[in-house]
Amino acid sequence: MENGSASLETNVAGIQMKNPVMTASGTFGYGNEYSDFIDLNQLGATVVKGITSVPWPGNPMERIAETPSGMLNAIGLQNVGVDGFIEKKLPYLRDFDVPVIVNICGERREEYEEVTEKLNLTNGVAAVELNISCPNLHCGGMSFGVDPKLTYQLVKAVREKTALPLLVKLSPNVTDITVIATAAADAGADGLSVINTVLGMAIDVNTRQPMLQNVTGGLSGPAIKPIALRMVWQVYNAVKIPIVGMGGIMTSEDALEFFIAGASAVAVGTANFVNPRAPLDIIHGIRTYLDQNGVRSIADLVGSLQT
Amino acid sequence: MENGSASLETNVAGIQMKNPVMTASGTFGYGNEYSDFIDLNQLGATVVKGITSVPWPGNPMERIAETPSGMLNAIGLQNVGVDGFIEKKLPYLRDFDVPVIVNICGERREEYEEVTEKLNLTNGVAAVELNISCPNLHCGGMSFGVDPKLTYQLVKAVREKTALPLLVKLSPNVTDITVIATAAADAGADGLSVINTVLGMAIDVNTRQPMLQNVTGGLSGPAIKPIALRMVWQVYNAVKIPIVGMGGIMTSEDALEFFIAGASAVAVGTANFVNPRAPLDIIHGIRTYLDQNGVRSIADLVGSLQT
Amino acid sequence: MPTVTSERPKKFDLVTKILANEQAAQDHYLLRCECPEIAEGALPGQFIHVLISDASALLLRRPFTIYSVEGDQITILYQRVGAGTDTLSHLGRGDSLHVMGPLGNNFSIPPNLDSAIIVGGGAGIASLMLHAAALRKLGTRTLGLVGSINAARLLSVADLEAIEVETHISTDDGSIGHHGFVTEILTQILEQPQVYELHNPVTYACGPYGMLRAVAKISRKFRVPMQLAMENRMGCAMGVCLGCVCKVRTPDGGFEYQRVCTEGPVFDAEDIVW
Amino acid sequence: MPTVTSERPKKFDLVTKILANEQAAQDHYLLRCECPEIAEGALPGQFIHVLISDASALLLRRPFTIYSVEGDQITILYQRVGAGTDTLSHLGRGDSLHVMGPLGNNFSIPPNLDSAIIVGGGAGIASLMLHAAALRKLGTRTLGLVGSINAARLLSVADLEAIEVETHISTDDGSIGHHGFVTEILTQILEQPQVYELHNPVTYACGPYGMLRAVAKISRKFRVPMQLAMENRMGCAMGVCLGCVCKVRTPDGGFEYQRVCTEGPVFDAEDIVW
Ligand SMILES: Cc1cc2nc3c(=O)[nH]c(=O)nc-3n(C[C@H](O)[C@H](O)[C@H](O)COP(=O)(O)OP(=O)(O)OC[C@H]3O[C@@H](n4cnc5c(N)ncnc54)[C@H](O)[C@@H]3O)c2cc1C
Ligand SMILES: Cc1cc2nc3c(=O)[nH]c(=O)nc-3n(C[C@H](O)[C@H](O)[C@H](O)COP(=O)(O)OP(=O)(O)OC[C@H]3O[C@@H](n4cnc5c(N)ncnc54)[C@H](O)[C@@H]3O)c2cc1C
Ligand SMILES: Cc1cc2nc3c(=O)[nH]c(=O)nc-3n(C[C@H](O)[C@H](O)[C@H](O)COP(=O)(O)O)c2cc1C
Ligand SMILES: Cc1cc2nc3c(=O)[nH]c(=O)nc-3n(C[C@H](O)[C@H](O)[C@H](O)COP(=O)(O)O)c2cc1C
Ligand code: FES
Ligand code: FES
Repeated sequence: MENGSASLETNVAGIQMKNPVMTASGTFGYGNEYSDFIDLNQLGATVVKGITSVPWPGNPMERIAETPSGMLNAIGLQNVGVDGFIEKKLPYLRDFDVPVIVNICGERREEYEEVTEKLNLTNGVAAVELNISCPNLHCGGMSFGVDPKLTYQLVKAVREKTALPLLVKLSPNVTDITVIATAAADAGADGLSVINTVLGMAIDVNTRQPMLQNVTGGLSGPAIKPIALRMVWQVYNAVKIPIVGMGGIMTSEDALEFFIAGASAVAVGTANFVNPRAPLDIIHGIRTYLDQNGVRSIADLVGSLQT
Repeated sequence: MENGSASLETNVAGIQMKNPVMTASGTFGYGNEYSDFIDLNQLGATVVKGITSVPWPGNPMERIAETPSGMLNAIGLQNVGVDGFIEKKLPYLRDFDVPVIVNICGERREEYEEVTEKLNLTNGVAAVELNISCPNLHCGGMSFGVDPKLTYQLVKAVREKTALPLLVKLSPNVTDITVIATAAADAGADGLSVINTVLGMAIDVNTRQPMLQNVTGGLSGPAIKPIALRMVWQVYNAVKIPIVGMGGIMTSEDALEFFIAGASAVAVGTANFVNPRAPLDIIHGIRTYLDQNGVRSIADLVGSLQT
Repeated sequence: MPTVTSERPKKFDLVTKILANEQAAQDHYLLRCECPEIAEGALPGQFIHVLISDASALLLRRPFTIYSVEGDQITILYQRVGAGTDTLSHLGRGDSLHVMGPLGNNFSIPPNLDSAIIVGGGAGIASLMLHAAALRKLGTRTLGLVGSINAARLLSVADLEAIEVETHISTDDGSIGHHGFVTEILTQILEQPQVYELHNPVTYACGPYGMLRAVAKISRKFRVPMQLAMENRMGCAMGVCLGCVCKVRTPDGGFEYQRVCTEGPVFDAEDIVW
Repeated sequence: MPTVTSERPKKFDLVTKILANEQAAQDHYLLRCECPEIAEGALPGQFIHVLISDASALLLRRPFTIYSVEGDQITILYQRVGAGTDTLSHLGRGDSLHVMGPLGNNFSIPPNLDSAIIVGGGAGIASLMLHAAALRKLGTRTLGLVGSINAARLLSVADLEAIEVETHISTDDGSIGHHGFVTEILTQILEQPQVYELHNPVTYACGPYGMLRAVAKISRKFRVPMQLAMENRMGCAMGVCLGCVCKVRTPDGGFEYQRVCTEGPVFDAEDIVW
């Protein structure tokens, strides 16, 4: 903590953090990639790329496309699998003083359970983030996150397997996100990550082919910020557990909007691709804002929207 | 039709048009506002601002806010009511050789029916666009459009009241737009307008107040184009009736993406605010593309996505 | 007092080149460009709608009042407040600009008006300059009350004095002129109009919402007619989006939302519901 | 053939100023800027990731290979193909640019290499120039096959000849050099390597996907080792988004998706699954 300045320390869903700024899953690798640019110890937490029970090859290319103030991705959860993660990726991260949150995904409930149990037995995992909202899987993924009953069952099953703090990552591709949020909270989630990407599409008019080989993909970046903020505010008014807000956060002003709407922490995603120092710039900007506005702790800002 | 060039003429849902480019409801007033800039006769059709049974005052200000590549609005359907429309607005439009599509909205089914019946008795209405997707009404509006049963009932009721071509305008704020699209088609809609605005929000971090007095509003503009395109493609694969595609169309390339995804016509909305000649520029660009690519009519392009 | 004229000049949508874009005070700039079509018809209080950059994350145009007209050229005076005006301030001679205008209604001058007070808060003075010139051309005695945060941001005093408007300066920090608000000067003047050689003056004002409300209250108290220019957030500026409305009293005792871009930006202060 | 070096220079994320940005051929530009940190370590085939404008609708950075290094300065050679490169082409001396690099792996030179052929299609030649210079520095006989749409878009011939690379030109319309594709010239050369004084040459290629596939097929047919630089669409360019992958054979006979930004951009042609 800097001398005389507001406290950014916070505990969200049982995750103790120096500050409320994380890096979002799938946008910051496994921590080592950005080591030339950023000191991991300065982050509030880091959420790693989605992990599954076995390694996944991912989707064929093209996997990404740019859209106005946004980008589409259909990576298809390429990852080394939970064993590969524990063996090859986690040791690097364990050397830092930063909570590691492991984003997990699967096609069936059993897979989620299996991955969770392996993480239980591992040192250096601060929390599990249950990805029930990946738009790029044909079965599993988002299909859980758009159905309150399936959400409840899955969260409950994983909850019973672990004492680790459990975040559930919600899909924005739903009619009423508060229904899903409530189901996840009722099933024992410690916190909610809001939001994953919005399902979108782009076409190359010259070839008349989709820009993504998978046809559709997940929209992220500033374009979705208004949608993400609205959902954070809706969820904040519907459930009592804390929210990690994300979706289009590029600057500290963006992050502050999320706190005011009701997020207890934020995650920075696509912004990392544009500015690898974005999370640090955002932490700095939040501190300045709190100081300038006489706000003593970040908690005082959470949900402070004047309506 | 220009000499030797592709035909842009089209009939969509029973609306005969010189070209497949409309102006979207709420973004082009009642035709006269842009008369210094644009010759109405060159448009494929014009859709007027949402009309209700009685005049509505609309929401208090602030009603709009800019977001990255987008804007939020919470106008609250300020309008002169159906009688005022017929008396004061329609006569101007009737003097042009352009189909006038009347966007109608209400809080209860009876209101939709009442407005429809009045339009039946009026000269100069080419079609009705049923707005079941306005995100800025507390009851009615979007609440119809997110429920397939309510959609079916409302569309059926209005269908029974009128022989005018009937478009139903869908909300993107749903888990599965094909379910609503199918309900509307089954109830007798002649075509579907896809999409209305996406529910969003923005906050002024200095005042900690929402940027819109209504707190949330509808997101439009390029930011939502990937979402709109994805929904057009989904609906195209789910129902047989034609689609009017819209959401973030600024250029002819944008419009072409919608045709390729499955739209039979497109509507230009927010772009009008930035460039009042946008609809004409888009018509011109479509013609050039068809000519250059040896496409003989716009129908040959509809749904031509190579997956 | 007659309401604003209804004869409006034709609107144009042009691409023009910037001739000059220079700092006028701290955070404030004067931008000049050639727009014969707009220059020809523009009335005092009318504005242009400017597309600051193509293909950019800034989707909407930005409205600015026409500050002055010289031959074929128009000038705007703008404050750098956000991303749009910041980008604008970095453009220079030769850069192109999409400009739509002239838009909106205009200030009006009652027949045989003897004297007038213009009250500009911050960049609000930009909306009043062309009108001040029109008043002075008719020989109307005109007082200019110019308020700003501090001396470094003070605007337009020389321009006003050049057309013989008697200026009264106030700053929030007292770094120049009266230490306090323009409203205090206005009260002082209206308490003793004869001292300032004012006979049945009309007040014209533009500035932040809070200032306008205060000025309207003062004018009302002294039964001085007042016209004000509103600066609401705008979408289309053409009357179609209904995004820019303000609450206006209707004859039946109710109210309606009127479009600042079309029914305004100039309103009779009496009609505004604050 | 040894695989690419694994010792990579440290990466930097800098804001620099453009020193020059001049047209090199129709739709192609050479942009020079001062980046001592990047210039110091850059290896042939490595690239920079460029943020073309802040606060803009163009969200992502754009990758460009380092074309040349002179002292503290680096130059890129880019083709105007879309919104990003169009915006870039309008920037000028003194404009600032965010640059990240040097990124990716690099071309490698087998010990005692006698001769080499570089094959550049369109702007693909940009990825090969620094490597051509490295080859020539070792005294390696180097042929440069340069393909373009037409004479007006022909790139880099003078730069290649200046370092004594023997250039062979082909254009799609025959407006200069061979009328046809670079692949035809390559076939002709590899059919009679002795005529061209080539002994166990290695091919290095960069260009459109279809060209690379064709060149790989020819090299394979003539059992000539080949390294190629891929130019997939990129997000992060730092190995985290997994957006830029290409399909690469694994020793077990299967395949995996490898990151062009991290495992590449240079791959052994044998490893690519087309
Ligand atoms: C009819 C009219 C005439 C005006 N004339 C002048 C003038 O002559 N000189 C001058 O300096 N300013 C004038 N303004 C205000 C000016 O339009 C805004 O300051 C400008 O649009 C802000 O753009 P921005 O991108 O820099 O700020 P943003 O980052 O968009 O916002 C910064 C602040 O400006 C406000 N604002 C944003 N967009 C608009 C908008 N479209 N309209 C109004 N306010 C907005 C926001 O609410 C916010 O408080 C006028 C406004 C209107 C409606
Ligand atoms: C490692 C690497 C090195 C490259 N080096 C050079 C070089 O030295 N000179 C050069 O002219 N070009 C080079 N390219 C290609 C260059 O990055 C693209 O042409 C550029 O990004 C297009 O941007 P745009 O906004 O103008 O085009 P867009 O409007 O974005 O797209 C136009 C076309 O460019 C392709 N494209 C768009 N974004 C990217 C991207 N991020 N990466 C690759 N292709 C893209 C699109 O698929 C489309 O076909 C390189 C690409 C890579 C991956
Ligand atoms: C390339 C990419 C890969 C992603 N991978 C994952 C993932 O594996 N698991 C997950 O839960 N979210 C994933 N996300 C979603 C982000 O974590 C985040 O929720 C989303 O991008 C919105 O935030 P942003 O707009 O700041 O990027 C991914 C996003 C991107 C852009
Ligand atoms: C200011 C504004 C007002 C609108 N009013 C209506 C309306 O009255 N009825 C309706 O069905 N849609 C309305 N819309 C939605 C548009 O018709 C269109 O569906 C949406 O804006 C997406 O298209 P765009 O991104 O091109 O603007 C409105 C949109 C805007 C921006
Ligand atoms: S700005 Fe659109 S109606 Fe005034
Ligand atoms: S561009 Fe992100 S992994 Fe290569």
